[in-house]
Amino acid sequence: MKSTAFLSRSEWIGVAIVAALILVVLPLSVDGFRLNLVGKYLTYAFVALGLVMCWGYGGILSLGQGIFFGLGGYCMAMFLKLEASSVENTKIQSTPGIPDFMDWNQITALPWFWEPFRSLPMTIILVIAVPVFFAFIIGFAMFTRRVGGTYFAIITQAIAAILTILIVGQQGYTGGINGITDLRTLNGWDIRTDDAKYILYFVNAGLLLGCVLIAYFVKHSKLGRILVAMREKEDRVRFSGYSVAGFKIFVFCLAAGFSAIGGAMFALQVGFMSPSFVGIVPSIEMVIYTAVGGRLSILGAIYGTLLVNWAKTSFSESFPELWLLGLGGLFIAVVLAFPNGLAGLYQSYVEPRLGKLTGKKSDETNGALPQGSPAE
Amino acid sequence: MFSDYSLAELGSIFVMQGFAGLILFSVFVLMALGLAIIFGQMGVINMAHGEFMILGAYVTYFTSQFFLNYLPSLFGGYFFVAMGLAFLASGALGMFIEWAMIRHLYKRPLDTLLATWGLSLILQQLYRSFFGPREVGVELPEWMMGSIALTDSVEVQINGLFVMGLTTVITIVVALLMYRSRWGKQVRAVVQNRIMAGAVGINTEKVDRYTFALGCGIAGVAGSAFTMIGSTGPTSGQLYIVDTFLVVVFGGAASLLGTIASAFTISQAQSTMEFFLSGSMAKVLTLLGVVGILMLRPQGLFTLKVRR
Amino acid sequence: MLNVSDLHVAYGQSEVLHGLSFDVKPNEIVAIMGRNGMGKTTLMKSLMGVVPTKSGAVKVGETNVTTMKSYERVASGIAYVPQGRMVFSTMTVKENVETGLTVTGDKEVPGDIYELFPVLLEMKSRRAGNLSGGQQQQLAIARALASKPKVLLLDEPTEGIQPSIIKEIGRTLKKIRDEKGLSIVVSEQVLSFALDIADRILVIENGSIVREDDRASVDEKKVASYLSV
Amino acid sequence: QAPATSAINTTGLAVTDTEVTVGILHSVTGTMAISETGSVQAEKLAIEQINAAGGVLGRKIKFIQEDGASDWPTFAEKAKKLLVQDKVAAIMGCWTSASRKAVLPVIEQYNGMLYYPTFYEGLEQSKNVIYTGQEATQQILAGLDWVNKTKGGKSFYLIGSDYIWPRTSMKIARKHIEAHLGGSVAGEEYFPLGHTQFNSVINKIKLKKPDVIYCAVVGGSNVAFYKQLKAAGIDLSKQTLLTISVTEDEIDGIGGENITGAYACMKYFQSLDNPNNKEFVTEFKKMWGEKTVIGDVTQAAYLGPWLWKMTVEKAGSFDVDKIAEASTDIEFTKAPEGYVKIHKNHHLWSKARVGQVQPDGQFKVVYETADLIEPNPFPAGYQ
Amino acid sequence: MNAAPVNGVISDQMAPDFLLAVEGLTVSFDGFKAVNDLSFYVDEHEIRVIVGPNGAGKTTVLDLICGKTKATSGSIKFRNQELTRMSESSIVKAGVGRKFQNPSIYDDLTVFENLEISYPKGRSVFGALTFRRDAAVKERVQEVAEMIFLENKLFERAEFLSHGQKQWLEIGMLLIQDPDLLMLDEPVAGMSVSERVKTAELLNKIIANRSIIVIEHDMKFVEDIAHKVTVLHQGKVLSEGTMDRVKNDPKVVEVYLGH
Ligand SMILES: Nc1ncnc2c1ncn2[C@@H]1O[C@H](COP(=O)(O)OP(=O)(O)OP(=O)(O)O)[C@@H](O)[C@H]1O
Ligand SMILES: Nc1ncnc2c1ncn2[C@@H]1O[C@H](COP(=O)(O)OP(=O)(O)OP(=O)(O)O)[C@@H](O)[C@H]1O
Ligand SMILES: NC(N)=O
Ligand SMILES: [Mg+2]
Ligand SMILES: [Mg+2]
Repeated sequence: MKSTAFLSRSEWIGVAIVAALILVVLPLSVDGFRLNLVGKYLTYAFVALGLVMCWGYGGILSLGQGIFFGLGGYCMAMFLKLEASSVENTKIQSTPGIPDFMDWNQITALPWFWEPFRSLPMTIILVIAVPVFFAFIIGFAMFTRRVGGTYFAIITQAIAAILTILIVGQQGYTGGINGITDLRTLNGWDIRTDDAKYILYFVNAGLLLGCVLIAYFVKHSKLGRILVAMREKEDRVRFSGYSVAGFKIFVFCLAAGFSAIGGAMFALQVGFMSPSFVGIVPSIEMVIYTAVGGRLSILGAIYGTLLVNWAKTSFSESFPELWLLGLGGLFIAVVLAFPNGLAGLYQSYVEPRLGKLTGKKSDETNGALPQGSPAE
Repeated sequence: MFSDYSLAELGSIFVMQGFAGLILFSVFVLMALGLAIIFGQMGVINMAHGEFMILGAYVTYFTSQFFLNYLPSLFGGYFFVAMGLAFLASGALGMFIEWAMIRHLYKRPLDTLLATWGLSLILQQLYRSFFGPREVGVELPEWMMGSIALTDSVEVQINGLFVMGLTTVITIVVALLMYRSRWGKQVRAVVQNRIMAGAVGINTEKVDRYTFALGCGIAGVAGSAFTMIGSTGPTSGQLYIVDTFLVVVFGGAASLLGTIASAFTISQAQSTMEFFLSGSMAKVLTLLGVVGILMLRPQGLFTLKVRR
Repeated sequence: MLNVSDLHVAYGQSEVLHGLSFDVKPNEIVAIMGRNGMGKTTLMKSLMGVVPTKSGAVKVGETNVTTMKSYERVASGIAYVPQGRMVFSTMTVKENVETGLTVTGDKEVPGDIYELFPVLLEMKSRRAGNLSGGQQQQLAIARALASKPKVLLLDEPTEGIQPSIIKEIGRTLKKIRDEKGLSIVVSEQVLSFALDIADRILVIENGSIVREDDRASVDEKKVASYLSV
Repeated sequence: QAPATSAINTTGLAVTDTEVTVGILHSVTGTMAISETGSVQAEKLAIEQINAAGGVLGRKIKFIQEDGASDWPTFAEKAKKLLVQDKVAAIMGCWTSASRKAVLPVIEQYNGMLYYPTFYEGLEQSKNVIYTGQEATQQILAGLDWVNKTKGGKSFYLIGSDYIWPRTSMKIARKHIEAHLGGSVAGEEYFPLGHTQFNSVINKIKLKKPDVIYCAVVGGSNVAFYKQLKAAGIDLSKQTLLTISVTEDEIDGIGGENITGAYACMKYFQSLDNPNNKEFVTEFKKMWGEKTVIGDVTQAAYLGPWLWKMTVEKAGSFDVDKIAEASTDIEFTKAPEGYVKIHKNHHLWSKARVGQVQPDGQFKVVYETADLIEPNPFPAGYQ
Repeated sequence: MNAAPVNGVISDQMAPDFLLAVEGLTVSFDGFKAVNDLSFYVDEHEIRVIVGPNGAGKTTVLDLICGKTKATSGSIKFRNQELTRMSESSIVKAGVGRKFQNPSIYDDLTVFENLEISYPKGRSVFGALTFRRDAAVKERVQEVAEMIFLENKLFERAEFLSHGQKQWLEIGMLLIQDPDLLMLDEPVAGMSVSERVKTAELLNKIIANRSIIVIEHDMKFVEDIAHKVTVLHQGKVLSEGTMDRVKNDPKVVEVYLGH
């Protein structure tokens, strides 16, 4: 039986294992370069986590999560870029003190919307606020009009395309297709050093675990059950007196917020941001991380992201010309053979045995919910 | 923006842009028809649609090579052969994919998106491995490459006319198939309720397989036609996928007429705006317009209203 | 006409039908009675090939249909009116009926079908999903009849139908039985309707047939007691 | 008798007594694979030739190839991997400016050496990069002068893909046209990468009737652009078109018959008639097949390993600092393009040439500058 | 919950003691008038049964009242609140509950959770996040579960209930909201005889605090529960009154009951 307590015992164990993995095991067992890669992958896990909430639980498939990852990342990158573009660093430019790409594009003064990013506190607020606000606008417009299912998915895809074209097309203001590169310091602290990378890795992992806890909190609240209910029978929820649109907007914004944090951490750890995270391809890939992990499994999102990225990196290192075959095959295999992803595998193979061992039935099984198919 | 041009110029601008819009319209319809069947009718979100188109384009390329090398005298007509072969090749691949993959996913429509995304990666890589990473140049018969001058400043392009004609023919055939034939009825029944369709005597597996194959085959023909105006490379298919889905969705997924209306609206909007704005802005505004209208009419331009 | 022998059906691990055997002769209406969840729908679905048969055999006339797919069974002469109607909701009424023609190859729906259900003719170009519940039920029956079956399976056909039409359906079923020599299997919870139409009544309980009565000799009280516990 | 490893490798690069490892970092998947494949082929050829000739400081070159997958962040990740994990002595890689911009901070931070082969926009100079392609002025000015003088080009219609290189190039072109040629710009347009619908701009060109269409459309869009141009009845033997982005590689996809008559301003064409090139073309085809073509960037990529080898041998060390130092004035007399020399700003001195496309997809060279052009990535007056 | 018009200052002709007043209600689908200038009134504490031929417009009337379908013209006053202009969720909050023709419950949730979700607290996004399953909630769920004969199935997944139990669960989900007007569309369809009897008992029990509108074709069941019967035909009232009166109305026999 399930309680409304914040986390059940087995969930605590699960979170503890993940925490041990990313906070202890990985930092101890892989070298700095690989750890930095893991850190980068974990920033995608924020997006996957958001998708678990919004797609797995809420039944809202967004193919545009890159929008929010990107906006969060760009907000952070704008701050870092401004810091890197001090008058001193940019004295060879015709207008010193503005980012280099602006100078290349004959812009002679910092555009107004860059101004807030001179302040770190303001930037931290905007990293979350801008994407969430954007998600709110999209969500409000779509969900109150009852756009859902595949339609929503395709529309988010279109919005991702729009944003990409805008960023690429307005390169004087955004850095265009190159993105915002060569980020160096955060309030004077060099983020490119190996020490900084270690610290950022742990900050990132800590934030991710924080988001995991938030996700669990939401899942176990009544709101979590309403989400499941909504995915099943939207009309029934509506006729139980709930504003369905409101709940959808909330979970969409939540997912956007998570993604934005991921994006910001990405910019910090990798040292640049580019439109190639905003578009359709990365957005779909992130959905795939979620599917591989198990769309209903909060922790699965993390494992799925790590697995796919690990596969991608090692396939592409070993077979630079053929790795797409392996990756494509992996996606197909997951969808066809393990529709509930890693979490499904765990539930059908590992857990029963664990159950036998401990003689107790754990309650993570509600992750084994049959697929809601939220499409029309 | 208008002040740059004289009145006479504006006149020919509109004629020429209208014609350019019509070509774009045909292109959109051609791209979208296959998907209108696969996605609109069957509900399969086929992210590999572009790769099926490119298969058609490659087939066209190889046919042209074959004719150049072995039947140069018949080169002028090779394109028709190529289109037929493109249809068969993409259709056959579609049939195989339906059997291997899609049929297991009818109960999980959103999962088709993920699986076909994987498929598109695989196809791209296969094309790259077998046909090389570079784009191939498809040589066209000379008669297709010219244009007919109507007035001094207004010319119509023969391949544009050809695409328009082709689109018209294919659209009519598809419309007849879907709305006038017994087959179309069976397709729609199967899509609505696979189990019940079987229980009224429809061989659902066959219907599914051939419908999917038909959609893919049309994609192949579209790809074949696109060699006249676009590039043929392993990743060229990716360029079309968002536009194609938007056209189908904007039209109202289940409606063929909607697909056509939406292709018309989008193409005219885009080609007119492209003339006065930059290419990027025209695209952004068109997409924004589409998204905006979809908010107002969430089920697209043409919808079947059925009570829930 | 329909011959069922030792039919076992299971959903995954759990067996729901435990070896049913019965015959339905041409020109006969058999009512399957039983409370909720006793396996009536499961029986219908397995006869139709919608759920797989675990063991046992089903024959239509001389044809063994046990391993056939649904559509092949339709071709062998079974037609099915499911519980919950399952009309093709975005297709018009006319098109819905015409889907029944798949196996006969006819171009036109036999006129007598619309005679049986005049409301369908009236609404023939309306989307089936927009019909009222009862209208959809009539449509489902019409669709089944369009395939000119030898055996007609009806799963609780009176659910949601107005009393006068229930009576009408009863008359109709008897009429088509007589005119077309049909075998009809109808599942029911409502005794009065079953008594009205059936030549024979089978009572199913927990997946087994527990009682069989000819209409002439039916013990109403006994049957009723099975239906209300 | 190769020098001792400890003496020539003081910074822990992957150099052994018999081997030295370099990285090849290009896209072999994704949209850019079309263009970058040639570069990979050229680099592999150069490495093979160098090894056959005894290697570098007596060490055979071994390469590790990574796929940038047409994705800039992946380039950065792989560059870092090559430097940090594999400790490669140099990287031959990148094609688009975007990928270079992504890789540059990594190369500088970990003090690597990058040989970058593509004609690019300039505005950059790094101790850690050798630019073996042209910067903007080397490609643009000579071509414009030529078209102005021989074709009487006064009004220009500028078309490009929408990113930094075309925009910067067009900026320089416009300055040159307006300030030095006394000409005018009839229109300037940019299209998203991968754009395939050019009917509108073609209509505009027809109305404006410019003397010259000046083009910097990259990748697959070219195919659409030239086919549509031809279909619209614009005959390139009558309408002058000068491009800075179409090489033999792109023509492969466009089809020679669709672009016959167009002019391109490059530093290298496969058809260059000199002994170096004859040998290069023969060797290249021997290795990669009779049907392969060689474009400007492919040749520039071929220069990378050779220039590196000569620099290492001049410096007598694999250390990056020493190589960066020693690069200035390195000459390569066997370059297929003729002769090149590294400027102290790490770009190459090279000639500019104009070729006209023939129906078979090859260029006929119609003009070349008399002298090598000095590279100037920060051209005054063109900013 | 909401202010009933008790002060006697009634300006329109509607009598104040009606819980629900439907007047001149019309809805047309592409020209077809499914409900046509319909008027009827429901009292407090009344069980009203609506019968009528298939396609008479019964379900559509319920759709209109609960806001699922928007009226073309006419008014629906619930305690003097005009419902035609309110959103679905605010109609529910005003005290109107609706059960659908096919049981509409959350298969993936337990009976307890199904009822808890319908508990009328924590309906806003923030409220739902902070909602606690306290003693009052548990007590209320228990109470309702007993009413609907499911007290032993509280922790079973709803998917595994029998058809009749699902129907009851849905009724329970409405009851827990304590609505003033409960609307049930064919609640006993597919129920066994004994379940029908129990359902009738249930309805007669819960009527103390509310009014109920039931649509049903089972005359036996109608007889068991109806205070008053409205017969709809082609979107209009054909006949209205006690069961006895209606049953013997020749018009009703003609179009509905049959000979
Ligand atoms: N898809 C399924 N998976 C597992 N068990 C099922 C499934 N469908 C039905 N059952 C079980 O099989 C048994 C028989 O169900 P069935 O639907 O055949 O009953 P029925 O007699 O038709 O009842 P009703 O009168 O409610 O229609 C029930 O216990 C039911 O729970
Ligand atoms: N959206 C719609 N479009 C067109 N016609 C509709 C629509 N909704 C309902 N109708 C028609 O309105 C009429 C009334 O339908 P309704 O469902 O209200 O009937 P009902 O009285 O509930 O019948 P039943 O007892 O069979 O359930 C029917 O003729 C139906 O076809
Ligand atoms: N450097 C280029 N052409 O992107
Ligand atoms: Mg049943
Ligand atoms: Mg109804």
